[in-house]
Amino acid sequence: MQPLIDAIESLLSSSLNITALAVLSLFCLLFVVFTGRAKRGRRFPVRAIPAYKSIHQLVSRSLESGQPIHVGMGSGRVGTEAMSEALMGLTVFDYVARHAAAYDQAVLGTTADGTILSAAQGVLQRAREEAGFAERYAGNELRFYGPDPLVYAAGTAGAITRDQHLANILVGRFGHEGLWIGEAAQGQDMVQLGGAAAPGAIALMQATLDECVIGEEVFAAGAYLHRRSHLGSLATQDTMRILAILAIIASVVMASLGYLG
Amino acid sequence: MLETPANLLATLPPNTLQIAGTWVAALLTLATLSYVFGGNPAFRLAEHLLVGIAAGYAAALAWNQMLWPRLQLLVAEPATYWYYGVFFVLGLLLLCRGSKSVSVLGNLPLGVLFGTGAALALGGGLTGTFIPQIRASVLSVNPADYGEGSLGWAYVIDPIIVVAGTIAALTAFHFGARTDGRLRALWRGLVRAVGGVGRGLITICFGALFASAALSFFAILNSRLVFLLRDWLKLLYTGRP
Amino acid sequence: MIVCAACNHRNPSDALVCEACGGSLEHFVYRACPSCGALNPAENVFCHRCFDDLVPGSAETIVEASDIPVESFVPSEPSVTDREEAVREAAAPTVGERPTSDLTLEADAEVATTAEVVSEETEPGPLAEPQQLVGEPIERLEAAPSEPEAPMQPSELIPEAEEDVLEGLEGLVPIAAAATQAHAFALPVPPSVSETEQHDAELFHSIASERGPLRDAARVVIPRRARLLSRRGRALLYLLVLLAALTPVFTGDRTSLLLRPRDSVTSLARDIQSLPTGSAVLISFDYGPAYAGEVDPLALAVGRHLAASQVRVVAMSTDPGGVGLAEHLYRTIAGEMPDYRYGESYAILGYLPGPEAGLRTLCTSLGKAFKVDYVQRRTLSELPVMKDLTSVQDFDQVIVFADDSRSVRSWIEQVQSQCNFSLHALVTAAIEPMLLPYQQSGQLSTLIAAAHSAGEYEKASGMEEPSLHWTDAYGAFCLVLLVTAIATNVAYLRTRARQRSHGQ
Amino acid sequence: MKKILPMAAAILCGLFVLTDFFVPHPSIGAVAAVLVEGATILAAFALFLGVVNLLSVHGRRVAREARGRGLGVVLIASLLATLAIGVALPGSAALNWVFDYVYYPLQATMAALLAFFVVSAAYRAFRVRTAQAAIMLVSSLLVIATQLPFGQAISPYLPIARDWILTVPVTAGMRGIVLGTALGTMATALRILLTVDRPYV
Repeated sequence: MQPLIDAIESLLSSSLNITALAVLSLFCLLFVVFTGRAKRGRRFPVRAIPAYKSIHQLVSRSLESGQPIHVGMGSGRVGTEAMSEALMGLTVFDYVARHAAAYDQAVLGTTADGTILSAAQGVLQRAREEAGFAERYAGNELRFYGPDPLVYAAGTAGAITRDQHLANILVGRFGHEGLWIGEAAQGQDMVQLGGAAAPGAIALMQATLDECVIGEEVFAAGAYLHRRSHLGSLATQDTMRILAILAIIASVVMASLGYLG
Repeated sequence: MLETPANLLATLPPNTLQIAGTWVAALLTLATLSYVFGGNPAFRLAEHLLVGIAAGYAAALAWNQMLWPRLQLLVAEPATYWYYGVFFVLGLLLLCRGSKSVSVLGNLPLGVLFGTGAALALGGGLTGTFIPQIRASVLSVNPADYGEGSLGWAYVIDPIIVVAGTIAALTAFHFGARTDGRLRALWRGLVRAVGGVGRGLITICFGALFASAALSFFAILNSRLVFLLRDWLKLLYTGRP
Repeated sequence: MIVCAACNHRNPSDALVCEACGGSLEHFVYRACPSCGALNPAENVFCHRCFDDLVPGSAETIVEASDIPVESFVPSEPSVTDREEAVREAAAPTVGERPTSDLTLEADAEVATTAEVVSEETEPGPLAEPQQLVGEPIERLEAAPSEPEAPMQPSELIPEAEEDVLEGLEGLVPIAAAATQAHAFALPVPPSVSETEQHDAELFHSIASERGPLRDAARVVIPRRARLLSRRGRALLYLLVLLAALTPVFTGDRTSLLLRPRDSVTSLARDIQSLPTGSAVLISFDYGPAYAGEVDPLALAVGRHLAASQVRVVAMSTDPGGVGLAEHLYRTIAGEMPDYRYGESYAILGYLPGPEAGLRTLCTSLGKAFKVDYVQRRTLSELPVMKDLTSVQDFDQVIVFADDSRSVRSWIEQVQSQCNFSLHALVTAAIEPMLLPYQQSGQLSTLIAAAHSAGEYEKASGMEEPSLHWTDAYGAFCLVLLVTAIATNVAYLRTRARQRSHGQ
Repeated sequence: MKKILPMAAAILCGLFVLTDFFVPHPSIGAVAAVLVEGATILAAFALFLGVVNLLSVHGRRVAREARGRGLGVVLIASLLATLAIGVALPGSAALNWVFDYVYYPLQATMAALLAFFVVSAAYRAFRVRTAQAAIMLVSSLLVIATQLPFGQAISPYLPIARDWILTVPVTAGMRGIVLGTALGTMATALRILLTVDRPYV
């Protein structure tokens, strides 16, 4: 009992944690409500993001032409803070791989981290099994180059330029290597799409890629591609965004009037 | 087995290795830089060498720094460090991903990784970024707080730009696009207008980051040329070795 | 059966959302084979694995359809234009009641309508766009269900042959006799071909057998931009960059005389200068070999200054490659100053994995974070340099060299917020803008972009090295970027002018 | 069982680590620290999985393809040699030599290539086709011009102008991106913790 009381006491003693906990509870509540609604098929219209539209089209074209798509999942590591970005790369790969598997076609995924590699191996194997071609799951459709970002860039640029690929999709945690891959594959005349969350990376990637998703848009990959339930999180994010803006405005007004510190 | 060549190397005069190393490094630098003139066998060789060495070096480091010390602790004091044992078993399960038939066993460690990572991302995103950044954007826009008279008005422009800009840039990411009803259409128009301003600010931000990064890369290129000209060819004046 | 992409639950073929997880079934319309369970694209009629029919009844449809020409076939209404309806009409008289197929048809129609519900929007919709596009290959085909597609072809071909044209022709040609006899015919003489015809034929052959560029498929999605930069143009740009970098070799780096230390550089040099002999500084080398070219010169300048001021230095790294760099750097400094010894004047503790959690332990105990040092593998208490240094608070200054803004933020959030000390961040130019807010808030005592600061630091600390600072090169590089900006816009204006004149 | 066990592990680990953020209690902190350390141990194992993948992909290339066989051999040989030296002789002169004279120059030069790439990317990005491109061009050139090493000598206001651009409009834009990213990160993490997303089963 004592540890529990200690815990509650220490919880009450810090002001940041109370704020954080309140924000978290609100976030969770909104998330559960909106995700539930999304699952029940409630519609939530969202603005168009050209890059995701293109991914849809590219996948169809890839199935028609038989040319594989490369999905670069970057260097984020599962088990650390970078997991969220890494997971979005994995989601895009999931989308591409499932389509490729159902049409029994090739796909290429690359990553700079072993944890994403192991997760992606599971995704690809499941996709191949479900399509009925478990025996087609081969180790060389997923490749590890790394763990340094530039090593990843060099390895990946080499791999996608050696074989003909229809498109190069880079989604996940990227740094400057996004520019490296984009420019090295530039002469190859393949469609290049991508996105990252870090401002430093995206500033370079949007200069070199054909189309780009920026910052928060990266985390909407699932909702825009094939996971309806993710629409719930978009609604949650939108609501939280409005609340955050209102909070900023209210605090700025208070601060200007001299009520805050 | 490895000891003998290592001893052999140790008997050589120290300069031999250094000079040989400088030549190897210079040739590899030239091979990599040759990519400027398009892909060629020398670059491909450098690329493959780099991929191999990076993976080998990282794996060796992971073994030396992460796994071996903890394995020793586990063997020495299993009662205290039993949890290392749990993670070693989980790690071995993760290695099962490499084989098609036992791949399922890798799900458990991945579950642990995803759970831990999600909590770190959630907690870090909330307490490390979301709340502190909102707090940082709370600036007074009262000119009286910045100085007397027109001076205050001049200084208050910056916080106004920061606060309004933050709000605009945040609005630029709004996903919802519901347009049914007049009120909603109005709201949508507002979001789009403010978001447009935000997009402009984001682009300014990208421009600045692009320029800074370009400077960074150029500094790296310079350092390689310094290496080639000074350390290898000894063309430039060298103050110190 | 439709399989949920999110949870793999197998739903009935009329489901719109997954029964198990509620995920949408709109985008992944694949059917599971009833006999082997393999997933198939929605338009498949037969399983691509076991060749069983996917939609119950479709096999019979096809068998019966193939029978159509044999029985006298009643052509369907000629007025029917709609493909789906034609299919239904064609199938109805021959196959009869087929509740299952109708069911799928309706279900599919419903899928299509829900897709439209989401997409009805003034602006090119949300998931709307995807649906229209992905819908092309998968869902549209589904809306005109694949199942009755097979009977369709005969029904389209046959109506014209209302009677069997081959009827009564059996035995007309004595095949057996013809086969056993030698051919009495000579090959027909090819008609004489005019040159034009020959040319046309060759042209046709070349067009027909030409292999189209493969990537055109992708370029339909994103229209091929006129290639902005030709191979030669690119080579020219690269050559300019190379020349810019080599400028100081030709010019003798004259502008370095203009180099004046910025305020931040001066203040750091002053801070270090004012440290009393024997005080201690913790340096974290949080950068890898990739960015070492930029950070190393500054790190070397600071390291020399610290060594000259007889300050104890303890080095560590949160980047796996950083330890090697620190060691290399300190080997250089120790080589220059014979009195500067490992263990007495400086020590390298090693690599600290897991930035967030690892850094937090520094506040409590250095010995917990680093069991032994990196070079001599001794416990920290055995090293003379570590005297009275147990946690990060015991250091007079902390300097972080970094190539990743995250690692500096971890230092601020995990370490500096817990235990107070002055933190100097010396980072790559690329990440400097991201850290400026922390300098403004006072969390960072100094923030310096490394790029060309090494020379400035040497000037500020009064330990100038007689070497090139490469400042001319930076100026030339700025010029190259300016030239690039002008060149691309001139090229753009010219192409536009050309297009306009073509248009007229 | 195949699914439930990993899910339970994810939720349980997540809860412990998350609680540590809000309830600063030593015992919870200890469990969370073990989990975070465990994640790095698992990442080390995952790295070996990556090495195995690299060896098998290139081993296959060596065995089956005529093209690039030599390069595959180079890759495998360099990997195994570095691994062997690194494991058998940690901190040795041989390992330092490989780091200083092979690994370091290769990686640094790969990064140096970015200086070329950034210019050819600029050729594309600086083309004023849209208002956005114009803004990008102006802000890039402003920052480049103001960060010249001898800028201070030209005018003492140049560094001040640079600081203003970077601390006012750029900070505003960046804060917007960072706040949005935080929202996205949190939503993504919640999807894992509430098992809406299960990439691991």
